[in-house]
Amino acid sequence: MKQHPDDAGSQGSAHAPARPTVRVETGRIDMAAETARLSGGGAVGGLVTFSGYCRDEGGRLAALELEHYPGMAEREIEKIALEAAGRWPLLAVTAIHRTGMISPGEEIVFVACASEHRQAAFEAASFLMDFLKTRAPFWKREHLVDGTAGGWVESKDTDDAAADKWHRL
Amino acid sequence: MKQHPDDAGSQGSAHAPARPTVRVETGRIDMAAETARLSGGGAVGGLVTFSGYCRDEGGRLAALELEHYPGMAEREIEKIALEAAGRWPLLAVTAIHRTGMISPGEEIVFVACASEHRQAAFEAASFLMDFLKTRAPFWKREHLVDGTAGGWVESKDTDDAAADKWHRL
Amino acid sequence: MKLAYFAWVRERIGLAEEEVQLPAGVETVDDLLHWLKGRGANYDSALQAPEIIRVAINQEHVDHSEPLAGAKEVALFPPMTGG
Amino acid sequence: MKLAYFAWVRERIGLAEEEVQLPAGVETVDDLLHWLKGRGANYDSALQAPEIIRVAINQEHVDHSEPLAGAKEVALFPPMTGG
Repeated sequence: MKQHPDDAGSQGSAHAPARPTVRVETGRIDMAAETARLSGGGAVGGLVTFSGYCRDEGGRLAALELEHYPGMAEREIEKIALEAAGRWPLLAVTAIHRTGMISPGEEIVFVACASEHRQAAFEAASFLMDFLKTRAPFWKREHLVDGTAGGWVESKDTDDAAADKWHRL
Repeated sequence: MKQHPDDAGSQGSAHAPARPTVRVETGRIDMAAETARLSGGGAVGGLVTFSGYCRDEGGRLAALELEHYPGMAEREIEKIALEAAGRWPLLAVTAIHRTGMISPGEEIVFVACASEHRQAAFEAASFLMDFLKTRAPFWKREHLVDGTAGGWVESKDTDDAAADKWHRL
Repeated sequence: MKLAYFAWVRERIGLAEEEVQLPAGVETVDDLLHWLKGRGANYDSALQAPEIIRVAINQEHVDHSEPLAGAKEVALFPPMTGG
Repeated sequence: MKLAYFAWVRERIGLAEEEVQLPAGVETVDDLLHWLKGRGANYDSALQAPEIIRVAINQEHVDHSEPLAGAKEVALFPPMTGG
């Protein structure tokens, strides 16, 4: 059976869903520019952003290398963003994921949801991250400060649980 | 009986609470600078920001005027931020509120929570906004495009309900 | 004791702050609100529904049952609408 | 049919992609995983625990029970760890 983000269910709101901005890219994400673009106009009341960063794991990590499935990665993120725009009354939604080598302290992923009221923006941004973590085809591998390529990061049950909770809402 | 944000309860985590950055000011908020300051270092895994904007209310509104209780406003926001830093393992927390005349499309409030993992950052930022709305002494009045001073914005039951839900967690 | 007023409470009373001497018998926030209400049409207009007025003593939120003992500054204001 | 491999599945097999002709009887994703597993030590190493391998047909996530009919590109990869 084909699996879709639609499995998460729809609250069937009547508004026209926001057209998502979705990108997969290697360069740094200009979060100020992305944020400014979303908050323009007088309709937006609240904007929630999430930025995920490369941690240094206590100084052990030199970099994370992000591999992705070109084509499918963009499509999966777009599907997740459209699902969010269908479930909540979003005025704008952006999701950008980096690939390649990323140093500690640098951003890996950026999502932003703008809405008239804050609750929708908070929930949609959290939903977007939970589904992006479990459905978008990206994989992290560690590069260690001692010069060795460390292992592939293992997926976390807590991420699956976080995504699953939206099915019950 | 004195009321404290502590009423919301504490989950008694053992970490040293993040020292909050709290400001009340009239000028624009440099969200890029605030965000950059919080994400520095290799410990932060996730950063959630909320920006609240002045809406134009369908073109009716020329500006919002924000009045506050100097001294108490800063102290209440600081208390709320400390409460959030006690309930969630935050690495950094910032809350900035503007006062004076604010045009549609401009930000009124900015909060940001940095944590090792995303869930804490999402919950703490949402908590911060819910309590800031109901406990920090700020009041909005409308200025209309026809040149008249409109009325004071009325408080919303939904804001009280949003703050109350944290007591039940 | 200093009284401070904000937003439409300030507008209706017509003052941002004032010093008052409390008469005997005014011991709680509730007593204060009802005493003020009787001081003139402007106070009556601001305090038409005393139960919705929020009060801070020395910049801390308090219930209307709070005693005024030790209060240097009592602030009266509508429900907050910031954020 | 084109097979594409990612992350440690790619590393263990030693290929990013390949074209294969399916033998008769290989009709579902599950059939494909078990057939591949028998093609050599590198495939066996990648597919030691076939149940944890995620599969996409034509860039859509599918369950292991999905038929392969109509598949132009089948991708095999570990659970995702992006975000």
